[in-house]
Amino acid sequence: MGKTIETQVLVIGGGATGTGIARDLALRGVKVALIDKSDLNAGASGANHGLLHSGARYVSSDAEAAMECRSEGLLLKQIAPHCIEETGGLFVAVPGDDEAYIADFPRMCEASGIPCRPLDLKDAMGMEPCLSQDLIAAFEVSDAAIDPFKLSIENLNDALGRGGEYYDHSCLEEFILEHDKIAGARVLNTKTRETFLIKADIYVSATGAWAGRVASCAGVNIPMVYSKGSLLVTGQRMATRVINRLRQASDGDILVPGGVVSIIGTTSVRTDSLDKIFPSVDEVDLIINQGKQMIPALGNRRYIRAYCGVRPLVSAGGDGDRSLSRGFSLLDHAGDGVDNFITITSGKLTTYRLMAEKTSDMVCEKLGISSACMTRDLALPQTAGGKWTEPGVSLRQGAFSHKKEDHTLCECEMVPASAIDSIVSSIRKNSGKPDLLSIALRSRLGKGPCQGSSCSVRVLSHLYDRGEMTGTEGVDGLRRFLNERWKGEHALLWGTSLAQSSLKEMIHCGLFSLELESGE
Amino acid sequence: MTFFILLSIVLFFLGAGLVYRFQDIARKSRFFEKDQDTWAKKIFDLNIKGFFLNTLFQIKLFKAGKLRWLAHFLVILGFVYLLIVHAMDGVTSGFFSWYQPGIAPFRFLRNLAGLGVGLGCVLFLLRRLPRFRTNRERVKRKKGDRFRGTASILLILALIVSGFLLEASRIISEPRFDEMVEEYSGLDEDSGQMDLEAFWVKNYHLVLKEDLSSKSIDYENAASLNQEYCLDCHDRPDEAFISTPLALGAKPFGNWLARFRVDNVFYWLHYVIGLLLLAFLPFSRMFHLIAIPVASTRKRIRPQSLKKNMGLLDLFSLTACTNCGFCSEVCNVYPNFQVTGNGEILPHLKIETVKTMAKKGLWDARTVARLRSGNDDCTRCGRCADICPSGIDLIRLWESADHLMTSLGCPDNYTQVLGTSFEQWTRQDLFPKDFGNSSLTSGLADQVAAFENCVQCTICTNSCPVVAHDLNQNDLGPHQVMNLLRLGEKHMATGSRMVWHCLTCYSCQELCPQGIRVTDILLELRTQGQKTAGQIKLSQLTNQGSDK
Amino acid sequence: MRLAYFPGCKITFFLKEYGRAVEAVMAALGVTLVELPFNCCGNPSRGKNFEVSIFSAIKNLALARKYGLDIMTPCKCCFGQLKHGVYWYETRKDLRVKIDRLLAQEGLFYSSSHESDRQPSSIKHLLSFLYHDIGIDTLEDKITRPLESDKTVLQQGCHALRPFCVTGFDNPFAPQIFKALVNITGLDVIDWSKETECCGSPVAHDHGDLALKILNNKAQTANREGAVYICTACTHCQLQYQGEEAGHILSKNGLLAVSYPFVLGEALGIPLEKLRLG
Amino acid sequence: MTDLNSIDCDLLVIGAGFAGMVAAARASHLGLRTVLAGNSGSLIFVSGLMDYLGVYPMDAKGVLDDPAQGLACLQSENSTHPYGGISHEQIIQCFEFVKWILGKEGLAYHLSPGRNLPVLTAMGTFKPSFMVPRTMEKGSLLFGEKKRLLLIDIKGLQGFSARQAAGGLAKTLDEVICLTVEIPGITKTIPPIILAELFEDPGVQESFVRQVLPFSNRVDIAGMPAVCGVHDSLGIQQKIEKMTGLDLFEIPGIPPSIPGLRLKNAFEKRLAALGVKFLSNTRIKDPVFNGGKFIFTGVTDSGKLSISAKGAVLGIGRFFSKGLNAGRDKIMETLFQLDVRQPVTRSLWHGTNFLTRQGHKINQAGIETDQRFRPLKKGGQPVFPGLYAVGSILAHNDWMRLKSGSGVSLVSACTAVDDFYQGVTKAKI
Repeated sequence: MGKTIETQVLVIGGGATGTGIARDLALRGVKVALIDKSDLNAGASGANHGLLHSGARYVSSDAEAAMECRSEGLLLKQIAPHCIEETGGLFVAVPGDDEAYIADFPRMCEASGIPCRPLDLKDAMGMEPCLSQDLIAAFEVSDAAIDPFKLSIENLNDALGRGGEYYDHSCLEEFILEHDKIAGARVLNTKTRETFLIKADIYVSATGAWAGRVASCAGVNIPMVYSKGSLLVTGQRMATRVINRLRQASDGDILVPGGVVSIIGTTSVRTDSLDKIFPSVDEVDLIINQGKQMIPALGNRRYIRAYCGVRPLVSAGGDGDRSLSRGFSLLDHAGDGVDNFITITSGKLTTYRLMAEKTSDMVCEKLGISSACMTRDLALPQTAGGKWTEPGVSLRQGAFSHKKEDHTLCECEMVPASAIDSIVSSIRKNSGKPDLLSIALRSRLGKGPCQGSSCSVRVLSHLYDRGEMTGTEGVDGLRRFLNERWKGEHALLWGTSLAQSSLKEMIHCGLFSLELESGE
Repeated sequence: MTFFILLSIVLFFLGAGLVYRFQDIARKSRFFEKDQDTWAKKIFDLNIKGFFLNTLFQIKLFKAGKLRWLAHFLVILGFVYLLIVHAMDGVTSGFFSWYQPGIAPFRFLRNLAGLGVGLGCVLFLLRRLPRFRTNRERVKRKKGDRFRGTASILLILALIVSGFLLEASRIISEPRFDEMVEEYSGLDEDSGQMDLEAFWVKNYHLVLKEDLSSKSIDYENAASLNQEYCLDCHDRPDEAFISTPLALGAKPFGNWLARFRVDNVFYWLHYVIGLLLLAFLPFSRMFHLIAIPVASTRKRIRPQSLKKNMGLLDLFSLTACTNCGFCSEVCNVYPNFQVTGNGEILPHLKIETVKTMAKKGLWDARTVARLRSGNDDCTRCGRCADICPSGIDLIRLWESADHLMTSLGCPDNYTQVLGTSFEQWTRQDLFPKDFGNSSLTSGLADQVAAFENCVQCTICTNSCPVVAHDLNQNDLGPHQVMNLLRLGEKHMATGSRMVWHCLTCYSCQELCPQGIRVTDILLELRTQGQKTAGQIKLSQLTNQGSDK
Repeated sequence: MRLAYFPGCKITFFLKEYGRAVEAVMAALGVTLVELPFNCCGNPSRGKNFEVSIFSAIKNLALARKYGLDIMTPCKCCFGQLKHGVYWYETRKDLRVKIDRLLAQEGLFYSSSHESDRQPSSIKHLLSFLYHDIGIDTLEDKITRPLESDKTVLQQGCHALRPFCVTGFDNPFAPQIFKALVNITGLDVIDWSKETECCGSPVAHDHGDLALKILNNKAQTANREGAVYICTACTHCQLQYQGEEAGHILSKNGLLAVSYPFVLGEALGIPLEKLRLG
Repeated sequence: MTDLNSIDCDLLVIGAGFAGMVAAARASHLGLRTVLAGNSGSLIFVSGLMDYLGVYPMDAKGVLDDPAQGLACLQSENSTHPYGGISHEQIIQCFEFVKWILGKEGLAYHLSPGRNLPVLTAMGTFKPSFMVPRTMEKGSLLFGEKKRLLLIDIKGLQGFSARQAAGGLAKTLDEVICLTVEIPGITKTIPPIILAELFEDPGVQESFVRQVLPFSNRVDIAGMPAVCGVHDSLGIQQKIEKMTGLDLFEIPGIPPSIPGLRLKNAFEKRLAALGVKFLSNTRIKDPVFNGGKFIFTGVTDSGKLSISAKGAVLGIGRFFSKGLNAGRDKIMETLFQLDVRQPVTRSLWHGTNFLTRQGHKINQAGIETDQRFRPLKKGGQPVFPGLYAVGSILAHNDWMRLKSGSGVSLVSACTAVDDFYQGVTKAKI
């Protein structure tokens, strides 16, 4: 048995909600520790559109969620403007879409208090030239794009700055249960294979789709339904604004700009597995075929990457997964016989702050602390370590005016060596060990069209030169990194993407023969 | 006496005018060549051959256009003759005792010279009629210039016509005859004046009030009197082949003309016009009569000394320009004008603007920016300098204009780009308006398909001689420029050194395994960057202007 | 044989002797050079105004077509630009319309679809003309005064060589034409690594340091290979090598830049003063 | 193109990659009038190592020491592989031909029949190869008597760290020293080809030697990235060896690859000398086969030209070189629309593990040929008598896993050209 860490609250799960709770509690002066079995945003927080909903998407299915989205969206634009690009959004319909829904849409928006402006079709096409020429309806709403990685990193960094602690690659092994209470959590560091114990007063599971599993460690049953959703990243940014399909939520109906790229999704596929999930070829084709009805260029555009996440939905019966509430579930397990255990799951990225607030309220109530939530007013600080997730960030700093000594290591996303160094030092500060995956999480490394073919090698040799790596760590990490990237690649390899991935395979298998000694 | 006073005044005007013109150049222009060293050198650095060939024989004009040359040659030859032999006859006869304006062959020669000048002027005028102008001359010119030119021609023509009229009217004028008789013979009614009159009526076309036909005339006496008093200075006027027919035509009105002394009117007219011409010479188009010889004597610049010798503007050369437009007709980059419509590309317009700039500096941001752009388009092929009938060393002029603009704060686009900070370059409000919107500028960099296939293999950068030899100064490799395009940062890319230093050697494009037209894209980006650079320059010039 | 002679803008002022050598050589080969009122080939405008550069090129071609003559230029930049002109004219429809309109104003036309008994003129560089039209064997027979077999490196000149797809001049990586043409004059052409690299002329005005660096590198490399001459066949390359500073660098490395027309002229037995002074 | 409106030749080689270059070299060597069309830039991606067969079967543990053994095994169980009908001796002959051709341009290669050489890569891994550039040859001495190694990296050269290459060596060697050499005047990232060109400068060589010299007594052998000059690399290496007294070998890394560039230069020079007409970047289209002859249309930016040829060799590569094009549903061959052997649906193209030893099924896709490398129709008959497909476009050869890429390319190219040559000479008699 390794060391023991004592804290007031242990938050499990480093997604948007988990980091949000950590910050919220830290702001209230509560001592908090955060663990994640891999690293930040490993679940649905890192596998979504990055869309800050105006709420209009839910006006028909879930008016309450729609209103939550509206108010939280407005709030986030105030407190975290550096994570958000205020793009605005369109809702458009094409021939064949439900005309009754279209006709009803403005009224429903009004009912939820969501601003919505009908557009002349010509104007809409002028605003977004990529749109189909066959539009039959268009409305303007106030959607925005949000960078979920930056959001989590900044939330975490603020929490850490206020006395919080973060343990990545720390997997919950078991809860030690004593008299209707959790006495401690046994945690395994999957990198070092060390086990340690965390003792806290309150245990919060913010593990999204894994909420059921974590709860079961405490002997609590949460009936969950898993719905896999896949998204595609285009090679270029296709539109200025968010573009939604004006219909009941379905497949391939939202295109969100993400800095210099666009993201089109999603799908909804019922799944039982949580760990080995990939976007499938069928999903990719489905998204493209649906998406190109609204934006024809999606039919022949180069895609760089596909990814998928699992929507954690607490089962309440019903027909399809999309009709399940996407409003969040905050569960106090006192009723299940575990006093100091809370689960927060489901919900949307847009409402992460609200979820964190409600959860923290419950925690404080249990702890008997009566301090009010501050995240509503206190702006999320911007830190140096968080700036490298934003696509094109190095461009803004002057792509060709940066210091002579600063080498560009990742060509596609123009990540300079100085960025890698600052990320490495922030990981080190947190007593983590940098490898390609953890660096990629905190930067744009490997996220461009080459998907890590040569930037990986350049970054590795840079790390070796800096003495950050020794022995065969590099090549082992490279294998993990390439396989991780591959998850998002293999379903969309045709045309130029296939040419690009052949180059990657030529380098890493053809020459470096990485497959020969891989420890599969 | 009146005449002498008038002449003195006019000569004073002329002298003062010339001094003023040359002073004006020196005083008004801050950019005049004041360097003593170069002056001293230049005095010995004359181009004597150029002076003779170009001033006297107008050899360059001959090459440029035969008809134009003919017109000039006729005018110059005739005028020089008339000026020396006729206008200054007092001086001439002082040197050559045998000279008499009224005897052969001088009468004939004078008429011939007058005819030449007149013909030349007519040719000038004809050429100015729209139907005789060539295509390129329809290029707009400064308004005042055309007027000044025509006015000068008309004035000369008037001088010649009044001269002929004067001569014709004198031939038939009785009062004039009487004055001459009185002055040179002292004859009276008794001593055969009438005989002489009759003799002159018969042989010299004199027109008398009284009819002598009824009188008896002693022609022998008349002939001897004529021999004695007249013949030294007056041959029969018939060889004045223009004035005499004119006189014959005017005979029926002879008495009337005599009564009003129209010959004297013509006399004064002729003199006044002549004096006017003299007085206004420094300010009229005819100034080129003086400026061209000055310009022609300048030593021509040679290719080797082009960069070193770029002192200041040579303003004598500037004033020698007659705006004839030959330079623009042969201009190598005339198509640039056809496409862009920037008149400052054409030498004959450019030189006017340079003149103004020489006086006023960067007086008008827009015009100066256009001049900069036009002068940068020039390839220094030298065809304008070769043809320039005024013998202006135009290559030197363009180079020094370039130099001058740079020193005044209007650099070429390349210098502008390298001197512009990243922040300033990417300021949104400086984007040229038609950036990427016009169908003609929507090129490769606007089409995703043109660069989408780039796999960032860096072969372009590896094969690039600019990257290789300018490693420490260069900012982006070609592959990074392609990547900027993918990232939607076309405008940013247009400001990179890579784009502006590209040697256009096409190594990258030849090698690109994905068939991307890398060099073509770089070149296209540079053309777009030119617009931004121009825009930034213009706004800086405008600000400079408003600061003052 | 009659050809429309396109000297380009460097010969008229900067390189008169280059032009005289070309004229002397052509006269010796019985080729009549016809001077048409050509304008700039458009190359200098490539990086300034795309439309201008293409229009300039096409206007020249239209003029040559009007007189029914093929164009021959001793400059590789002009050669390349005229070729590029054709490519872009055919590729950009909107540009073509504009160019046709401007040409029509002067009674010219270029479009290959235009009804005319005159074929579009073909574009020849001095080297390709000598190699293909005169014929290397014919030319070799006319060599009356072979030169000493001094080691010579070649400066190929980029704009004719690349992109091959546009210029179609020679193998862009291992060019043969120039080598063969120099070899028959008696000079000994040797391989060097900088043969197809740019001479630096395009940045000579704007970024003189870079141009000189390129030149220095070339001079040193040629010197290492033991060369005595650098032979050029492009006015820009020649001008770049014979500038004052460049000449200094070359002579420091025991090199002299010679233009091919001059070399060939000597080998053909044309008197020197005719080549130099005309 | 004034002189190129039409071309008549014996053999048109389509594709200027490695296989195409070998085919053109072989053909012109045999006296055939040969035209080569394609983009040679992609040769800069080849490592310069010439593999024969490094792994067989794909899921075998370890690598093959003797490729002939693997070949025997392959031929006994898999006759569809391009090596299926070719003997070891024939293969060696083809390697020897390529070695000879390249040697003519001063690019020296080394092969030892019956033995694969383990080549150290920049990642610190070993790749089994067969014929290697002489500049890399001494790397194999690490498995022999040379136990003290100096690994050199160069400041400014990205993707190559001596410490990383040394990563796995510490166990087997007595001593590994890492050294970073600085090139005077280089402060920024330097692209590898430009660095290699710098290495031709005697001043740079001397500075390199000065920095290495202090270690020459402590080690037996030194390894450096493959940037030792573009032209005359062996000469430069030997010069440095002489000056330092150390054995030296080059280590291949990520592209752009200098050994690949050397190959490209050597082939281009050789082919030009052999009289091969090279139509760089000319796209070949619309093949017509008529009366025993092919008429192709070559498309350049300046127009079209017609190429008539008695035979054609298709060495147009796979997806990267656009010889094969994959749509969302199907893989197509881009020129003749030949049948492409391929998995039924896209979901079978790739596995979910990138570094799988079994390889991805799409890598087995390609053109099926007879044993003379003539593409086959559905019924198993050659599509055209004079049409051959060579190189990586061939089916049933996951070259990246089998380590057989260049071997299959040069063997198929030589075999195909020989077969065509025999056909032509027979016809003449």
